[in-house]
Amino acid sequence: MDRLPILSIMTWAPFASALVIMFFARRRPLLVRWTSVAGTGVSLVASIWVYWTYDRVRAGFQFQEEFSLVPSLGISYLAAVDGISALMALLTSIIIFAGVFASWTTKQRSQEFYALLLVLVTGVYGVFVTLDLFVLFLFYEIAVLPMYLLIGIWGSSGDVRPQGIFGWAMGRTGVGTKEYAAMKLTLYLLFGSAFILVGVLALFVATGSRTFSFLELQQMRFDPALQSWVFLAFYVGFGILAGIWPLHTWSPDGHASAPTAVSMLHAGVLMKLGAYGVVRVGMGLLPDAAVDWAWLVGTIGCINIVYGALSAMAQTDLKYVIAYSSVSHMGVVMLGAATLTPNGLNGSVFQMFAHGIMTGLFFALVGLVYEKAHSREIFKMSGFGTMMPGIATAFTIGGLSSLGLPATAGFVAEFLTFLGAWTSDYRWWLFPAVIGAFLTSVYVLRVAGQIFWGPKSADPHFQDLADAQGPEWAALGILVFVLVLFGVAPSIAIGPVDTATGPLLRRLIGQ
Amino acid sequence: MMAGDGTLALAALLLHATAFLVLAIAAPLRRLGRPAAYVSILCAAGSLAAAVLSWRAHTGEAISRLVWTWLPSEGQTLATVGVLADADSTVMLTLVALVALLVQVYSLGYLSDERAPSLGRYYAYQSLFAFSMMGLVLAPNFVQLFICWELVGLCSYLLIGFWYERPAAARAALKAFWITKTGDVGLLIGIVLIWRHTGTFDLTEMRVLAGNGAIPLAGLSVMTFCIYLGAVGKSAQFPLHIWLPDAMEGPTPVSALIHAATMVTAGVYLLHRTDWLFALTPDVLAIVVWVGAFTALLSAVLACVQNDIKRVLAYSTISQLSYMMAAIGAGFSGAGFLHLLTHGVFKALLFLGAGAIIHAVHSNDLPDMGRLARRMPQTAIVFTVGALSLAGLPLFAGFLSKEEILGAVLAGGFAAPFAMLVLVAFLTAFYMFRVVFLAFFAAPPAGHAGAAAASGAPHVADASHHASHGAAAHEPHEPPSSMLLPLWVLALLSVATGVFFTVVHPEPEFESPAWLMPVGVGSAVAGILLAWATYQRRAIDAASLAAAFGPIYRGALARFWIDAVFERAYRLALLGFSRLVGWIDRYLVDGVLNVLSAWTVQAGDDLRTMQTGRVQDYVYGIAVGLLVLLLWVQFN
Amino acid sequence: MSADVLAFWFLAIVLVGSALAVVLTKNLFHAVLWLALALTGTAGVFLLLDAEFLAAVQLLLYAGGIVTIVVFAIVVTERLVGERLSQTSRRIGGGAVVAGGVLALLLNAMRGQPFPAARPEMAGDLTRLIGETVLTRFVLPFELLAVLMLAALMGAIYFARPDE
Amino acid sequence: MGLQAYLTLAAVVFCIGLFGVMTRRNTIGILLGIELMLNSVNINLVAFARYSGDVTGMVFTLFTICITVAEAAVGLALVILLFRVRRTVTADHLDLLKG
Repeated sequence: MDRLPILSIMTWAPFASALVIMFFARRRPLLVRWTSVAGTGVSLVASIWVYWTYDRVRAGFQFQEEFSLVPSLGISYLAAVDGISALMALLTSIIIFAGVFASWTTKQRSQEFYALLLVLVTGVYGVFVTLDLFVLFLFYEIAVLPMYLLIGIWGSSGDVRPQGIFGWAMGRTGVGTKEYAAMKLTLYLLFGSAFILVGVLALFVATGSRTFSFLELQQMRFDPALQSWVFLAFYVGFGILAGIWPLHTWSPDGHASAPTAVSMLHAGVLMKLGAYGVVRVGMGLLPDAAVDWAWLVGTIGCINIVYGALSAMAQTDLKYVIAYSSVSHMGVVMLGAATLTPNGLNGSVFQMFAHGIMTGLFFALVGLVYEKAHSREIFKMSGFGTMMPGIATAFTIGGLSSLGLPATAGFVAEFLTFLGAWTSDYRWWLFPAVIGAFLTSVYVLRVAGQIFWGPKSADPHFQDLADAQGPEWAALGILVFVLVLFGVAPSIAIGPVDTATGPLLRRLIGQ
Repeated sequence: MMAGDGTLALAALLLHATAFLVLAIAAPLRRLGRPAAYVSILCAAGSLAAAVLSWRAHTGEAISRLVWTWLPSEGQTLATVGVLADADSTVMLTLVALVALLVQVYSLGYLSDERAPSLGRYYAYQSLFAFSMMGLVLAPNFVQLFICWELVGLCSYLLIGFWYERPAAARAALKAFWITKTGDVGLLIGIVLIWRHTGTFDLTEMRVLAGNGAIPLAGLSVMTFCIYLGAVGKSAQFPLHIWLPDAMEGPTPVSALIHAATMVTAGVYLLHRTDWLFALTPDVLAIVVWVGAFTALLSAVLACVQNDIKRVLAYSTISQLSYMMAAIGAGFSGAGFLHLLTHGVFKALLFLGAGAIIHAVHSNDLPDMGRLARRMPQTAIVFTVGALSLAGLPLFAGFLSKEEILGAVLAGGFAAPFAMLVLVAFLTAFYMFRVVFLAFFAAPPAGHAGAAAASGAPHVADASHHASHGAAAHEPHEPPSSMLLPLWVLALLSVATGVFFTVVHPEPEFESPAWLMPVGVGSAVAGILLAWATYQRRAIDAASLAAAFGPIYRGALARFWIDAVFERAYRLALLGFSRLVGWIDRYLVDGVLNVLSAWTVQAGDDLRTMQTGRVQDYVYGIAVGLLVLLLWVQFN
Repeated sequence: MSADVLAFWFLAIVLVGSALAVVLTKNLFHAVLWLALALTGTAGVFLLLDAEFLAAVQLLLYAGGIVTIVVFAIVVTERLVGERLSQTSRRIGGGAVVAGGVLALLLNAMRGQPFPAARPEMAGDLTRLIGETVLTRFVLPFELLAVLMLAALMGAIYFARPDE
Repeated sequence: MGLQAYLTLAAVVFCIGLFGVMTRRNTIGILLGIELMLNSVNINLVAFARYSGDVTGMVFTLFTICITVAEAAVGLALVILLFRVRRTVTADHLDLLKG
């Protein structure tokens, strides 16, 4: 072997540590945690290494590894990264590394918890680095399925208040319980993956030659009618995971019920899988359809932005606010991609990254607040800033990034998307996008102000709450640092991404 | 030449950034309080020296520009960061550096009771603010300008809410952020639009295009109007002026720096900086004049009825900003910019003076003061200097710049706004000297508690913070030297610039009629006299004076209901609408889904009775299935 | 030739008759004995098909083994329950219709198919052939079969072990 | 005798076994039915093998017989176990899987 299979190391290191945890760390919680840190640390180092050594001049797919799995069907393990997937892998590493620290205090069945989490992460890495559609689909399922157990076992249930016109139905389905959330999320995502599978198989059949390789499929120019419906299938399939309206409702329930690290990983990375799928597979393989359907993708993106922000404003549960803000921000991602402009697409990818970090930060913080105050009811909490200044500061920074304040990563992403929107064929997209950013500032700061700033609460439950401590600082510190670093020096991220979006767009809209 | 290439300006900028980074990262240092303050002040002093040198190096037409790529796109540079140092930006830089340094020194005394970690946090915010403001001033392009624009807004939010345990402060911080953000939405849209229109963010390149007539005029008005919206929010123009009075919940030095001298003038500075662009759209400029004149009048009227000394100054700031806006709208942005500079000096002086008073009497309310001149003569002197400057009397700082503005608006052909501004000049002198007389010279009213309550103006501000230290009953006294020193520096500067401009009249860009100066000075003197007669001599009864302006007086007490309208819009329109959307999401979008799944569950319940659990029933089923299958195969 | 036909018919009548008796007789013990007869009849059919070895296996394992086990089971359960196990049937009509329908359709499917009427000559000894095939081509399944039977044996013992 | 005769015979036995499985109430009776059905399959296998001249079918029959014996042993053990736990050998009473 002439060089290290770095992508495979990155992908499988968490899986290996999951195995170690399952077989060698029974009833040794500290060993479980340090094994997880080691496994994700290896991935983190590998992804940073990949990111730094990625050759920006040469661009294209690099670090390629390939071996055949099922030759008769042309299925092979084909891993390679371009600028976009390198950034996404980096995001995954950062989030999971922080997530391991953020769930340090998990008490119940921590061995299985960490093992499942790490398996899930392997799936996520796999989706980002693999270029064989069949294997990509397998990894996608690996990334989705452990979620059911993670939420169903370690999740938390909220108050169930079924009422209103469909109250009977909500009572019947058990709205608010963690089992409901886990089931809803899983069903939604599997529903989506059915569409994806159909799309992948349709392309496989349409090529005539036996291959699932993205690189080879990319050379094809499929029939426009086929492209059209396959693109829609991919859009719906991956889009569900990206939380497109009106198929987003799994996200608030799922994120609210999930344990901290799972929420972080899910909102931070898994939703990006959806957007990444639309961009990589949908737009990458079906250029004509991507152009034809841009109006739909972008318009739904706009709906997501405004609708998500307004819904977030209406929530009283902290986790729901964050979850709906994810819906809103994923709208920016989809909108940026739909603009089909270099800036918009750069903004879209950057927003995936920025939103991943910031929503990871948010969920880590919500988890901490919940752990200390045992409440997620925004309007019952007040004045926590004096007791937990560190958490308050981190939350405010996350909030500022969320509303697109400059010097945080959120601004760069939104700004690029705005530029893209105004140079696209549908200029009016700019306005919902900007309004969404404004609405975000209203609900985020309102929540931050209510919980952390203002007079100290008189409630006896909320006295003498501790600030974050020990490993929790590691999680917060990493995420805040990244958020600010990429906001101040966005070219770190935009540089490699730009080398990948350019060729993609040239395929889409021609020279 | 070292100083001429922008390096010094950059150094001024980076010194504050260094201070901020040190304080932000080195948490133990920050928590020490005073040492953190010294670090910050040291950097601020260095920054001032660099700024002054840079200013001296950029007189006349000298321009230097340093840029680095910030954001790439398609292998090219999309946006840059750097510094653009020229005569305007370096003099503004000097103003910022000066006021920032003085305020930081002043804060040492003013916040001496603050807990050490809070003090460290305060200085970190101060450094961040100074850095961002300088970045804004030196911005070579719209992107950096917007970035810093937002950052100063952030610092304003953080510093207004510095005493965040107080609900009023927390609320005011939010209000300030949201209202200015409303304007920023316009600015951002404007920047995006103008980028598409001209193909660049860079001010220098855009100016060249504008000079060549290479910017198409179609649609340009919309863009400049959007940019102007940003200025409306930041520089507190009607109807987005409502945040500034509430911003007085912050510590007084903050009000002096951010909400008087520097940040709020960013909008004016922006319009001045891009006056060549606005010159292409006279229709927008007309809006600027009219809104400016109207806001000036509105806020001057409001200033007359305030009992909170800081609110008087806040409304006066709005009024003066509108003055500058009017001049820029009339097409003579130089006049507005000059007023910006002089106003920065004397309004900082007034705020810091007011801070000294509050520090001494532990109250913001005028009725709690009176005859303070005996106890604190130095403060009385410098405050009066500030008031005279604001009134625009000769030999004081505001004199020339105010005349210039009046002349500019007249020369621009705006007669009605001109008349409004003259009225404002009168009102300005009146309300300012109302404060001077009530605070320093007149006897305090007998039952002043009742008077304060009757005024109806909210008067919760940092006085209550000071009062909380339990020293409410002690005698007012002169502030410590760390506070007096900045006051004297600013007072001397006010007089010095005033004398300088009275003697050395600069070449005006326009012809002013000879009667202009007597009218301007006359209205100011009339205002002072009316204040003297009413509040010092009590020859005119203040209550009957108020009664003479019945509806206006009552309207002014209610702040002309503008705040209430915004409050309603927020509560009913925004929150109400969001609840509607939230309901739709939960009960329609998700509800339909739940109905579907409830049906599925129900169907399962109904169908499961088919499962008898008896093995032979299943065999029977299999056999029947086999039968059907065979039938289908054979007879199809 | 005709001996073959005669033997076939004889075996067929025995087989069908005893099978019917298995499913219709009331007495469970008798049913088992009828099953033994049916299995023996099947062994006869194997003989007719030249599969002597299979016929032997059939007699040994089936007729010998299974019948013994079943009888044993009946005895055990009867002893436990303390009464004779008789068995009744239900849904006889429906069952008959379905089973008859399946039979009719199966026969209908076979009708007119070109089944060979003559047997090809098998070279050499069939038993030897079976043995060779089992130990060469199917050696792996054969070994697995051994494992399976061991597992079944252990499973059966485990299930039927006496209560502790 | 042609192949068809054997197949017909096997089909008849198969259907009789099926009938038994469907109608017997006693679990042991059901097992007997199953044995009949398996037996008929064996007849088919051997007949096909013989008429096609390929010994594989017979090998399979060998396997089937062995597996059937294993199945019968386990099945009867289960019956005994069930009987011990539930005190019944009537299949209708064993409906824990009832929906």
